[in-house]
Amino acid sequence: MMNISRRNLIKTGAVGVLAAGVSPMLSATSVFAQGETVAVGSLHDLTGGTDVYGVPSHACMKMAIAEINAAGGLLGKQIELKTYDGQSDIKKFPQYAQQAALQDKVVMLQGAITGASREATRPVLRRYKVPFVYGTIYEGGLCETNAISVNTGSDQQAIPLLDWSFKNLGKKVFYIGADYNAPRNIGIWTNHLANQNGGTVVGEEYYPLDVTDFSTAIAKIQAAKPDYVHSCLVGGPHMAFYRQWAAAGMLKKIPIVSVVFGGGNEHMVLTPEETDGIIVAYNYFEEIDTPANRDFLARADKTMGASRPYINGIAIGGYTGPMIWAEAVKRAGSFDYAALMDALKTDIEWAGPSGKMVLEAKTRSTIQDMHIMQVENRKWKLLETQSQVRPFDFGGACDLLANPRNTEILVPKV
Amino acid sequence: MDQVLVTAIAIATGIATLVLISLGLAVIFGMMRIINFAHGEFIMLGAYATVLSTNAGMNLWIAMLVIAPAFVALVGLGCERLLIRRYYGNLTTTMLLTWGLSLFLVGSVTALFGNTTRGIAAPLGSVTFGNYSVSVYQLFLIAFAALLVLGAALFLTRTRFGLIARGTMQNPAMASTLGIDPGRVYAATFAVGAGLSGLAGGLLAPVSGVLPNMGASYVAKAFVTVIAGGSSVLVGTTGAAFMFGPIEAIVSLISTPVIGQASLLAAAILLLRLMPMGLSAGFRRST
Amino acid sequence: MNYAGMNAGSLTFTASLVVVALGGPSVLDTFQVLQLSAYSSLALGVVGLAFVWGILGILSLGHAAFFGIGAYAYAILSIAQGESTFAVAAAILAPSVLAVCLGYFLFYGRVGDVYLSVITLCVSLILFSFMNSTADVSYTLLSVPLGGFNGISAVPPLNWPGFVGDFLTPEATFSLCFLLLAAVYLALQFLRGTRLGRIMASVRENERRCELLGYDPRWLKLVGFVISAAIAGLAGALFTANTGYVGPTVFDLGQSSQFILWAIAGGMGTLSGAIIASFMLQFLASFIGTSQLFNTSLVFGTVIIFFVYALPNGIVPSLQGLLRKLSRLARRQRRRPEVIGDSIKSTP
Amino acid sequence: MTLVVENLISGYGAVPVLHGITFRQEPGEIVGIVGNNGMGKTTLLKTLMGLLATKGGSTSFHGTDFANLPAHRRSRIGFGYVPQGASGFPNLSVLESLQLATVVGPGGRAKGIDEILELFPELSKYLNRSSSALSGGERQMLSIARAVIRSPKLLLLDELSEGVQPSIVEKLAERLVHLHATENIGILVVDQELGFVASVAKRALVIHKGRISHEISAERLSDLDLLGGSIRSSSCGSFST
Repeated sequence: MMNISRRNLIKTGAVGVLAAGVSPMLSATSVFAQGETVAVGSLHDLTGGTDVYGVPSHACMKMAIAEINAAGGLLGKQIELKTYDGQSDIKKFPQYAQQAALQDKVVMLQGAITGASREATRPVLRRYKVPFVYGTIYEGGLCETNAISVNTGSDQQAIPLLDWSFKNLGKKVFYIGADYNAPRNIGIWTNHLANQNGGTVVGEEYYPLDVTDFSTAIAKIQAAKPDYVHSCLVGGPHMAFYRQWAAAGMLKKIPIVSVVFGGGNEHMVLTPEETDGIIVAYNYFEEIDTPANRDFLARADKTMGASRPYINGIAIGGYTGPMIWAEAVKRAGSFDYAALMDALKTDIEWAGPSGKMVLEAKTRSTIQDMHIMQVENRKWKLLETQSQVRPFDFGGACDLLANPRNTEILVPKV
Repeated sequence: MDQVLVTAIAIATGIATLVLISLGLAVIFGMMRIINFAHGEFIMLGAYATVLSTNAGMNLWIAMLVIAPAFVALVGLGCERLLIRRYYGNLTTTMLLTWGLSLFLVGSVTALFGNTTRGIAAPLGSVTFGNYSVSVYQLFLIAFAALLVLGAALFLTRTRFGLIARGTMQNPAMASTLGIDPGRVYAATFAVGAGLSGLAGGLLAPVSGVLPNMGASYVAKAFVTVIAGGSSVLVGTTGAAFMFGPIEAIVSLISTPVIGQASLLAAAILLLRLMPMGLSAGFRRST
Repeated sequence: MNYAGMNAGSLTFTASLVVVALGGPSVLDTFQVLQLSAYSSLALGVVGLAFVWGILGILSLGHAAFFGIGAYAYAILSIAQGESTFAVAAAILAPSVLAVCLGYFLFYGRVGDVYLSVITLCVSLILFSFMNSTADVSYTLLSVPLGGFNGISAVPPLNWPGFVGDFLTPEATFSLCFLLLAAVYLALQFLRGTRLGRIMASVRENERRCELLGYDPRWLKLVGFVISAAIAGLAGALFTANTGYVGPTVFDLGQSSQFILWAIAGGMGTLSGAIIASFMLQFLASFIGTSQLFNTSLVFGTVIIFFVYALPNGIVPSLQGLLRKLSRLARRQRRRPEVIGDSIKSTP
Repeated sequence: MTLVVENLISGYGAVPVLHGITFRQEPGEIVGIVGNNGMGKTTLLKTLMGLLATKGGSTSFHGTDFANLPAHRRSRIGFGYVPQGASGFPNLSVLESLQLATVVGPGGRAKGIDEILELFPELSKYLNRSSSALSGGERQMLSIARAVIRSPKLLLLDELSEGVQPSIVEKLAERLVHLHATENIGILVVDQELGFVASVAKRALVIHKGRISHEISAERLSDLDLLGGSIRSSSCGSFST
């Protein structure tokens, strides 16, 4: 299968990776980057339960790489995209991350959308010094030099959305979420923002991800009589909530706001009768009416074909990730890991389809515009835009310039 | 008062859903002792058949009540003839086989239709009880599940095929000495079981997220219900549903849904400890 | 004494595992070493199941519960103590204790076959939903947050016993994993051949008769069940040490069915088959996931169905059958060289 | 309707039990099969009925080679089967059991439920009772009725007397003789109880280690039975356990 010289090369590279702390000159990436191409990894769930998030993100990432290559590549090199299908099986993530780092010598890896897959992948990439680009919306609090978050944390969505909702919809909120980390974090934000806005959380419920019967939930909400419902239900089974909610005639009575609705294309799967009026907050949606976005969509139509998936606030990270990383590589002037990390010590600005984005050096998270919008017949209608929303730094706790060794996920406290 | 009523409806919905998603599996397991790992995918196919034919202009009720079960029964028959038939009596091989089938079906549907399909809304609107409003379709599901159980009971006890099915299930070898071809009975039962799963999928299509992987969220619960129910298809499954549905709904209502789900599973464990051959065996012993 | 289990085949298999364990690191690259270490720890998990199912006839649909408890025990203790020896011991002990309680409940309650499977499945699903609901920071064990759905990451690898922070290299871990796999395989194969093992096999064949002969099948089943749980716990610890991560999905239906399907694919009643099948299917899933052929589930599902068609008895028994057929053919060829002509020379 | 069995080989899985059974049964004849436990009596009946696969040899009935027919086809050409221990359909009622026997028509004419109740009037009291609630003798009666309702041409009877009171056994024997006389049914009787075999059959074949070792007459069988002996005390003396 493998000839001796290549194996030796890889072994040298691997030893180099292990010794990278002592001698960065030998690191795997620098050995490989001398070739004609450099490899970049995409590790998304392309099959299984969470493929609805993985497939569009991967498609956007492919598009970004194709555009970089078409424009002459990066630092004169073509980029080769290595694809790994996580198969919605968390166990596969650390294994593929190892494969990407050690065997395929990627100089960057993007993906691992679900919190669990991210946590399984992150330490591996840290160990082998492969920059990890995280392209999805998530619970917030990622604070690690090696992790570049190009989408938004829940704070960046929840603060504008709930401030708006307490102002426009009423003071009583019922929070319903899937039972895992991100929705629980967003629950903390909901309580926090209710306090700040003089509102009350009249109920807080968490449902396991495979629940499909929401009749008790709906009864509980009806009993609590909130002014609006904040939903953080995630995934296919939970779409049942919106159906059962609308079937009970509640959609027209109590409004729903959400920071995750639409991320799994819920507004396409469900019918307008079941979704019209639901309010969300994202950094991107296809209906943004700017020349930059119209141009982006035209190119997307061309590269992905007519049957391309809807590009939502999660999938867009697949495109912005490689682009912002490419900006950083250009600044570094090299694919070398240490050079890139140095380059990231100052803010990096890039204008994308949704406007100006700034990758903040302190948090390695991204400042961007947030849009509050509403579903109307399977399309989004803009209600309000808040420009350049900063990532939350947890009262200064996340400062990677001062404390570059932090790897822990920070959790908001009420 | 209205709160009691709404709670009762929520509990009845829990029972009805359990009955609907378990019946097809129960028929196949009860008759042939096959643990059908592709059960969830049969439900998924039923939901897809409903959604796709409705989107193509078919009347929703026909799509749900006729097309979905008929289509999935055909698929089931095909699977039985091509795959399962050769491995009857071999629990392990059929498990492996139906697991492969399950992945194959998820993969094919994803490849054909992608992972986002435009769904259909629940018909019939809603009714209001005091402070609460409830979906009429939900009430329809409860009534339909009750009718389905009743119909199945009549079918099994009053028809020629029902008699053959019960006889073959109890003792296939003896049935064959009476001129009955167990192979054909198995094929027909497999098709009926698949058709019932398809019907469940069709009925759930307007109230759940119709996606290629949707089967996964039903399959564990259906397994637990069917096996805790024991060998008697109808009595066991319905009995188990009547026990587990309220437990989950009530515990979820007074504490959290996680504890509700855990208490369903704990109830199943306790039940099987007390009645080691399943619920229906316990019934039979006491009568 | 003639040990039925200890035939030439099983000794050869053990020897080849040892050869891989010792020779592997010098021919494989680091990635392959890491990948195979992870594969081998899952293979270890399936051996215990193949034993308790194939020999004793107990189908545990919740084998992942023991694997997962071992994995969590290792993760929590190795982080809390910064030392892995005690963590590994606890990872073996904790699932064994659960197995004793559960086994007593099941076997002494005379719970029937499939019903037993479902109870074990329920236990594992309860653990799954419980672990998923521990996202709140207040859920900590020995000051290690359980982490809910996101699980526990950055779990340290194995270290030399007693030397905190002196981690085993990936190569040493690899050798250790394969040696343990070989040792467990050999021990189970040995046990199978002993009097106790033969009585266990007869429990599977006919529990009633076994009881009439004066053996207590409940006790024998309990022993087998606890052994398999302990092995699964060790496997969980090694897997976590290899990948550095553990999350609630170790308890889900997918994980349990994976173990079961590997055991089936290997061939019921063969331990080596389960090991071989687990390696093959893990390679296959990983390969399909990077090759972008088509939809991964579609390809994997088709392969499994094909497997059942081509090798209905599982990998090892089918291969054995094939070998027998080939050797018979070769013998016939030798007897009639005039028919075969030159081709006989190419037969080894 | 002659049954011809030649060199029949059969068994469970890879373990052979019958090593080559050869015999012939004339139409309407009652033949007994006797032998010790484990000699293959039940295996022989199961193989003839098609519940166990024929591994070798030939079997024909009325000139039809049936070695490859499945059980339900054998039933349709006139085989009736009464299993050991009267195992049947414990959760069906007596009436349902009888109905089940006629849902698929036999080759010839099936009897009506009334007709069969005339032959077994005892059953009419229990028509709606679950068959698991019957006594051993009643269950045997149901088992025979279920086979007979299909008007078989050859009835295979497995250990009818096992666990049934002697007075009931006698009654069952009378019915069988009556059926044989009125309908000319051939019967192959396997039983441990030599007296019962002697009371219905004219001759008996002794099966030993999967082969027919010899034939004895009914009179000799009843002598053996009166002596309280088993066939082991047979003068042939070649038996061992």
